[in-house]
Amino acid sequence: MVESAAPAATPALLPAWARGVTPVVIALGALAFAQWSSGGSPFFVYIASVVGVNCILAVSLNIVNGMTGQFSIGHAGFMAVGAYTAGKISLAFADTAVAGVPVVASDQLFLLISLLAGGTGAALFGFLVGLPSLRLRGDYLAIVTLGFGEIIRVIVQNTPALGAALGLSGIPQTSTLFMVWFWVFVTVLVARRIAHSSHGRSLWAIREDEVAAEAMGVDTTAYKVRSFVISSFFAGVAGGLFAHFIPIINPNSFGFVKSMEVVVMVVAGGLGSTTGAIVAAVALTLLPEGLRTAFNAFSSDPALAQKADQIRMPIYGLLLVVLMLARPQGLFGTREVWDVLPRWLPRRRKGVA
Amino acid sequence: MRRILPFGLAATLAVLLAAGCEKKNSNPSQNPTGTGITPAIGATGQAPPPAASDVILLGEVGSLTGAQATFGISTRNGVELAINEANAEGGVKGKKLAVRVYDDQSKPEEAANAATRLITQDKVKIILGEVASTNSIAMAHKAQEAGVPMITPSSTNEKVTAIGDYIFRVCFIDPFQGFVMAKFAKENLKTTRAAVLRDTKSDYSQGLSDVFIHKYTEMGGKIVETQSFAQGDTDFRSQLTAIRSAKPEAIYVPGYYNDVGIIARQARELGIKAPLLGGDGWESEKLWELGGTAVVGSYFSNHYSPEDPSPRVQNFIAAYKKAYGSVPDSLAALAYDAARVGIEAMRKAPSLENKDIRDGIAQTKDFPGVAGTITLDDKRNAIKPAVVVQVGDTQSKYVATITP
Amino acid sequence: MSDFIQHLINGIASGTIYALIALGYTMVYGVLKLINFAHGDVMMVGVYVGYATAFQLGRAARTTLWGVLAIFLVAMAACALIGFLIERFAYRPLRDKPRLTALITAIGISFALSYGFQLDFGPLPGAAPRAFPEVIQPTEWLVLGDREVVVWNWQVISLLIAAALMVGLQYLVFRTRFGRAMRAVSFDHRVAGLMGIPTDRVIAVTFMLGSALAAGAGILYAIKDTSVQPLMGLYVGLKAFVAAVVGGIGNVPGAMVGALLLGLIEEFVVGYTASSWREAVAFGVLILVLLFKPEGLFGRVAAEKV
Amino acid sequence: MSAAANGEPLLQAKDASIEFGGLKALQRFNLEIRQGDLQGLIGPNGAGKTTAFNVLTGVYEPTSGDVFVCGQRVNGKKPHRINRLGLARTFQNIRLFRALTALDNVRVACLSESRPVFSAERLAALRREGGAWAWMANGLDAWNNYYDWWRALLLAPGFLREEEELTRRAEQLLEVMGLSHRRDEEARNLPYGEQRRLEIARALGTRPRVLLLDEPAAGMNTREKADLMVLIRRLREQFSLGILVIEHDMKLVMGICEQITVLDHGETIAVGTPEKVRADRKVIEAYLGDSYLETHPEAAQEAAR
Repeated sequence: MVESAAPAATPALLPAWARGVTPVVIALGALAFAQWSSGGSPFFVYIASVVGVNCILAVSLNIVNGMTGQFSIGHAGFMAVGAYTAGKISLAFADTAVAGVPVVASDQLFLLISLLAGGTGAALFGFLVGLPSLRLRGDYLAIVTLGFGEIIRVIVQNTPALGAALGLSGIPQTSTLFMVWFWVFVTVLVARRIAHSSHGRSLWAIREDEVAAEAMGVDTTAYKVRSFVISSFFAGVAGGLFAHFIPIINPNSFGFVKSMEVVVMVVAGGLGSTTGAIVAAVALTLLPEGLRTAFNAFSSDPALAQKADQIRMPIYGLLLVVLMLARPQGLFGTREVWDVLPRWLPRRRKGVA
Repeated sequence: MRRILPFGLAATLAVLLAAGCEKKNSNPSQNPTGTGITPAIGATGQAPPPAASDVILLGEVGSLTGAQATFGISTRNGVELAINEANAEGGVKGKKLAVRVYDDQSKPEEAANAATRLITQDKVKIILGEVASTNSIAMAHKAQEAGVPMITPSSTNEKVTAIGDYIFRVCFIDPFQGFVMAKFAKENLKTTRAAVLRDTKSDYSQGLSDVFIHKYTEMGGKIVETQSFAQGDTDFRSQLTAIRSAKPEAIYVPGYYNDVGIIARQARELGIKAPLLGGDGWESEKLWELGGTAVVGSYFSNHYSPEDPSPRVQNFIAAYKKAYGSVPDSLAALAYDAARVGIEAMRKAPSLENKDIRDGIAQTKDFPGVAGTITLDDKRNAIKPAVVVQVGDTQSKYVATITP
Repeated sequence: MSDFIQHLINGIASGTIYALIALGYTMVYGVLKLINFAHGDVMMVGVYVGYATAFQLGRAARTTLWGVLAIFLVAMAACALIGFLIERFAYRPLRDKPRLTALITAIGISFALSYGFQLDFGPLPGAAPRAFPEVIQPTEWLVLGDREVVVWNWQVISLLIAAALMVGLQYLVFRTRFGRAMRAVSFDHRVAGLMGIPTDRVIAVTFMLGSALAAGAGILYAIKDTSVQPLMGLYVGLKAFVAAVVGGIGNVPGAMVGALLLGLIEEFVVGYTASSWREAVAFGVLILVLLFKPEGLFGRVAAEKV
Repeated sequence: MSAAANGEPLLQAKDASIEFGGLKALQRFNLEIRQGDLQGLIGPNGAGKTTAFNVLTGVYEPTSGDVFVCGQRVNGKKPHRINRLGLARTFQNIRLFRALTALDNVRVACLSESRPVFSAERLAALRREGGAWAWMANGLDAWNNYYDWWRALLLAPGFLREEEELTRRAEQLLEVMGLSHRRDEEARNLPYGEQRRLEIARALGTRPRVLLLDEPAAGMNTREKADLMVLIRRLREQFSLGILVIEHDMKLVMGICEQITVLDHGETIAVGTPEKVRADRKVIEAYLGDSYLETHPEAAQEAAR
């Protein structure tokens, strides 16, 4: 599913007009099958949704942190904007349905609309946050994004219309495995296609050397802002999806800790590697679940499992340090999974794009 | 180092993926309709849990980490105590009881996750928890969807039980608690000017403040100043300076003990002599540690007072002390009550079907809980009086009981 | 009016403590051009060390002058050691790598410390806040009117300590051999190394100094707010960072002025307008400063070499 | 030497000066480069040569004086805009995109100039109107860009065609610079001399009319230098460029440049043909110090002549 996102994986025998849409068609089929076969296991659907949302977050953050080489640590703020925007819209249309189509289809249509609205809202904020990157570099930008994320959280916390500290509940839980992973697919597709286009090469160039990129005619400020906008759009969509399968959204869910989780995923996967981000997102989301299952299976003492839960955050911190010291490029560096496969498998060209 | 690390990560990943597959397989697709709405699954028709079937599993979700971990731990202790006692009495319908506890790290998404896990993986009969209303709401949606009864011991927000007919609580609700303190301030303390200092980060604090402001004004008092802080702040001097200049006769601070202790110290330091008033969030031994002598003389509303001489309360306190070495706070008492209400319902119910257990809980009437007699109304809320206690030198003293 | 004066005093009191922490940020940034994100958390560790020391000393000993000194010195020494270890094992190997690498490491350390200290097994303290023992017996230093304006002894003491430390630092940086070495390293650590300056030692000592300062500041902070908790470092550290940026990072007097300014702004925003927005004040100030005067009030624009 | 027949000056500096906090890094710098020119910019270390480059390419804005590229005043314009006007450069300390392949390095520079919705000519015409029209032009260009991103995301046939064309052009440039065999090699893995050549290839990718080379021969051996001289001349013919070279190697500069500007302490101390500059007293003083002239009377005599 993920591999099919790469344009090169699409056979060249397709007519030119079909190359753009073929992966989408394949993905839709695969997703429909996944949806059908997972119908009876809510826990699987739930976990798969969480994994999916984290994948979207990691892949989208990778566009800014990995490809463009800026360092944003306020991604959860955009997620919050998306979650609340989409949530409010869905609440407003909770009792509305499109005439003439099954309720399920109508629900999904409204979900799609609110997700797009959430993404757009987040993209707008992304534009606002991207603007300071006109003047700031590296570490300053990082702190400013952190600040923006916190400010967004404080705004939500002080707005009764958004549920203030209690959070927004009652959002119709219309999210499906299909919808979540459809957006994962779209995010990956967009990330990969950007990476392979002239726009993506401009982003890579900014990451490598901003001054040289500017001298080679790359409008670095515009590209930085654009990468922020795209990245925050998908963060907003992820937030929107989140709001449609978590019964209550609360400002504390979108704090600094959430941002850091996503940063850890991107850094661990390799700054610049889309598939690396996915691998890390999947692994780090399933890790605590796997541990819980393991502890439940081997011991009846709940205290041990709790300790494992507690220790997760400090471990993330240490993981960052150890990664930076031992393997600063992360799991895959700027490469993709298929670049590091064993030698006997067909390989793609070296390099980032 | 360089070679081992990716391999290690890859190995972990492989294990995790295997775990993921296993999860999927253990839940064979039973609903091949492929509808967009996650279908509700009743316990009927589900395969029995793989664990020993002579054990009835209860689930509990609590916040065992983070700043308010004492709430979660007290709750867990209370539930454990109730289950141990029930097992000593021979269990339910010849089966032993056990509890599975998950930490939600005070995050609603983790609470929802834990509830889903309890329902689908552990197949618990009753879910107990949470303390924080936000997290209870997240869990309640999952429980209601799946048709598993849930009892929250101490979530006081109105919205929690409004979610559906499977959601119950054994405590009073925020509006009542706000009303209790407003009435106490106006009638018992005879004040006419009050200030409010609320926590913007906590819905609990917001809810209590709103009701207090409304009721106090309604009773003819005047709110002279409203200030806010955020959980985890440690400097409240600017807010307190502003409050000081309004010259209130009482200050309502419906926060959690860890903030209140510091607030009290700084208020006294700035020369504010008016008593502080609060809610059940004050209840913790840490209040004295953090507040020192500054908290002494303040009042807060609570669910029960350990000074209650009735034997069932004293027996509970003795048992709790023996097991955990401390006087149970009201969260432990409420958790104990919640678990016992659930166990009692299971005993009375004709079968251990979710529906029967639910009906059993709904019929709870005049149940002798340690934190007051419990009768559940048609909104599945407990109707109980509240007590107001005064903070003493080492423990709190009972002052008044205020009935709805 | 008396309120205004009280707010002013409160603001200066928190400002001086931000200033002490900001000095550490500024020094480290000066020599390494690294935002030591973990600075606040090193401070938090120092406070816990002070807390443990105070308990070891017992109630009687800790309020004596020697007791107080011991608490400060032990905490400062412990933090200097932690600072040294962090520099030696986390930052030094990354010195010639991209700056982002070091920043990620710093964030990682910050995270590991602030969340590691929330664990409640072993010697770790757990997440709940704890009361910091009263090592300086709080007494009113000045009372105006009917307790309308109160100034406490510890407020005066921290102001004095902060001022003394700032003067000391200015002296150290501009009047001593070590200071000259520091400035040389700050200018270009590779060239400084070629000129025979023991770069590694200078950077390590700077780190240790900054961390020790943070410990001292942290204890004053704990005395002020009477409590200790694992997350204190994160937020206080961020505020101090904002103060350092406002003053122009790398500039010692700038950090002081920036910190006082931030303390006052925060105090007045909370006291007179919207107290519920307190958490956003520091970040708002930071963003405004970075947008309109990114070099800070006293900083210099560094032209990038092309 | 530069003939008026070569047409309008493509790059022109008129009394351009820049100060950094009181330090006069460049004073009243004048320069004119036309198509087919090959000029040199020399001076001792710290004379302000690279600063001059930075002022010309827009990295720094001159504190006074003007810079014109292809007739347009570019003071305060961003480097990428100036680059688009036809001015490309290389860097003294190689600044390649290190993790990108050689091909991608060049492809970054070969930005697609297509304007999918509103043509570049129409936008330029609107911009000339000024005022609100210029704003509208910016808006339309933003729309162009938006549309172009969608083409990239949907792999529109037109986009694919452009990509192919870009790749072809980049490959041609690599071939010209003799780097075809390094096409898929990461830039950081190339040997030093090839990195220098790749930088030139990258600069050529932006379709410049004037090329600024900052110490292209630094670190090269005699043979490589000789090759470079041939290459620079060939590039001038093949791409009809005007070229300005900063170089320390006197032999190289004197060998290929038709006109040389000498800087010292930010001041222009001599302008002229290689022969004239070589004999200039001030130049010799700047390079070798006064004492050299005193101890070597024959050089002084030559300078006086």
